[in-house]
Amino acid sequence: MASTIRIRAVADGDTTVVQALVQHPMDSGFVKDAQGNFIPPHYIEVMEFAHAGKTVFTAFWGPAVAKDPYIKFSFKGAQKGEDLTVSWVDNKGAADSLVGKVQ
Amino acid sequence: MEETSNRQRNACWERPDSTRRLMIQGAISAGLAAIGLPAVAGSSRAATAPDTGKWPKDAFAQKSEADAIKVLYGKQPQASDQVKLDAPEIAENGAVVPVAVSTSLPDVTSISIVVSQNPFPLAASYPIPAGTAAMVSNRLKMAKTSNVIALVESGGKLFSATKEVKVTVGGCGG
Amino acid sequence: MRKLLPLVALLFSAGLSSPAWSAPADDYQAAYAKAEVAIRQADALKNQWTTTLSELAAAKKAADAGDFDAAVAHARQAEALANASIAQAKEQESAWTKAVIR
Amino acid sequence: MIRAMSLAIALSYLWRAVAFAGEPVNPDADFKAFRDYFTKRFPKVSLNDFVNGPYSMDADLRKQWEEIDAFPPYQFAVDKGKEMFETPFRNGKTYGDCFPNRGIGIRQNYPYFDTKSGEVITLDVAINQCRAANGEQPFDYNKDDMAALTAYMAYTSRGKPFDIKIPDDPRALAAYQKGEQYFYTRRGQLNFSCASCHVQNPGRHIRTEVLAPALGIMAALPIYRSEWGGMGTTSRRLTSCNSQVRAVPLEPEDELYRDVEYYLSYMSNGLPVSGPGARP
Repeated sequence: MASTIRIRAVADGDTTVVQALVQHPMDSGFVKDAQGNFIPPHYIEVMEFAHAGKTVFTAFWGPAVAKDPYIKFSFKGAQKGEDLTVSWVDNKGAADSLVGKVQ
Repeated sequence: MEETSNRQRNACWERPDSTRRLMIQGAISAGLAAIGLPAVAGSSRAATAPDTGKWPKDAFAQKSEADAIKVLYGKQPQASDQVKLDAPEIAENGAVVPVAVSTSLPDVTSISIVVSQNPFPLAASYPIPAGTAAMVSNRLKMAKTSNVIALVESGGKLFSATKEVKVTVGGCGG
Repeated sequence: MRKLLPLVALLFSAGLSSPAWSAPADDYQAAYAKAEVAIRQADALKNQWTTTLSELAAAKKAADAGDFDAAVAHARQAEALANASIAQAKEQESAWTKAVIR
Repeated sequence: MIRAMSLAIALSYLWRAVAFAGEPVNPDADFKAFRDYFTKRFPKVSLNDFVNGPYSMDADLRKQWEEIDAFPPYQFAVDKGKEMFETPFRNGKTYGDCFPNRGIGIRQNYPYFDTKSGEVITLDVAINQCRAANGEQPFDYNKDDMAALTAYMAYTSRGKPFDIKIPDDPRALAAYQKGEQYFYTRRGQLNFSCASCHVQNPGRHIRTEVLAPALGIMAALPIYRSEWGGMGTTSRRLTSCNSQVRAVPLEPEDELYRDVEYYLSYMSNGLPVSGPGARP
């Protein structure tokens, strides 16, 4: 199954600009379905980015983060071709991860 | 409508691109390399899932802006023009509101975003490790017109910037 | 005498449309049937309104609950809306050309 | 009573046919008038930018769009569409075997008028025809599978100018005019036509949303709408517009929907494909 994570890491000198998009409903628990019942909260709580064994970025998310969440940040110390590991876990314990390459 | 962005937009399309390889290089904003499918190595699921222990459960559960900030940081924020909060005047849609926070303050350790009128005001929180830039861009959900507050912890003190974002439903009657 | 005429006409028409002695359920059936005829014609003209169908549904719901007064009112409203959509379709068959960018 | 009613309906059709006979159908003149109307009304918007709909009309919305479009939520639909496009049917064939140029970079030629069947064929209908020809179940015109596939096919055609043809065939002219009529006909309890919003009020707000100009309005389909939190095909867009003005939508890919898409796409000839699009 294709990964739920899309990542784009572009090295620009010593700084790597990272963008990620995750396929996830991010249900807030306040929305009703067609039958009028509340769709239970279902959202990513923690998303982590690691490079060379070190966590370079952590996102703590709640129900107010948009569906198919997007994040952009930048960090120093990565070179083109190196790995960047992304992983997330949601409030139901589901998880996914992906190893991307810095371009 | 400033002319430059049209040029940039049109340049991307009018580019005489003989072979439209699937991995289209014509990224819409000039800075990005590939827009098409990610040049991603195989995805290995071995990496362990992140530890949810650090997730600030109580802060996310708070129902008021003041409580969320108190529980998360334990101190009051001080407005600062060095905290830059980029959010729209009128959100095109409350379900997807692009919000970006950046700052020139020194040794930043955390950035968070609070939407005061949301049922749970704390929307997102980002611990910033050394070597990571004090800048984050994300897309949030807003229940209704509300103040969006960017919080930056720098040198142990808490700074903030606030902007009102208008949110209403769109479209015709129905 | 002339003043009396409109009064008599009013009494006469009221008497005809819902004769006191017929059972409310029959009134509802009659009103519902009339609404359905108009709705079929609106469908034929491909110009049905969503509110027409919701009124018809409300009529049926009220009738099922035994509230025939409400059911008749909803059925009549459905018929009125259907007729309005028919008139709209007919009027637009020539009116649309006036809106075209020339 | 019933006989009188059906007589009335028959008369109305006859009367309608007479009304048409009087007006010569001239797509080229319509095209020129349509194009002049929008370029004169919005001189600062460059021609190719009309395909960006509301974002060609409002700077603040455009900024939000450019941020979202840099890494768009429809990325998943395009990826899924590519995977589906390349997955062979049970009989081993793929979509590439049904379409010219193996189905890559052809969205700008749709819809076209099929002189054999005498009907307008849209990309969505052509996909289901291809599936049927290869013994597969057709896709639901409103659901994600069709949206993902058309998103990928639009994606491979980005930037290519629309090239819709009206063959020298009276049935094609009739389809074109029925599309034009649909576009300008007021419907629903709110008594609006497509033109009420997209010709008379583009650039104006309808609550938070800014109305898109009719010129190039088909170019961005299929669209990912934040409001839907998902991809929307042409059918989903047309049927939702209908219900918003309280008109009961027709069947997806109904002949009239295909005709109005034919009319509007012809009006966009020369403008670049911008699908799949992200919209509020």
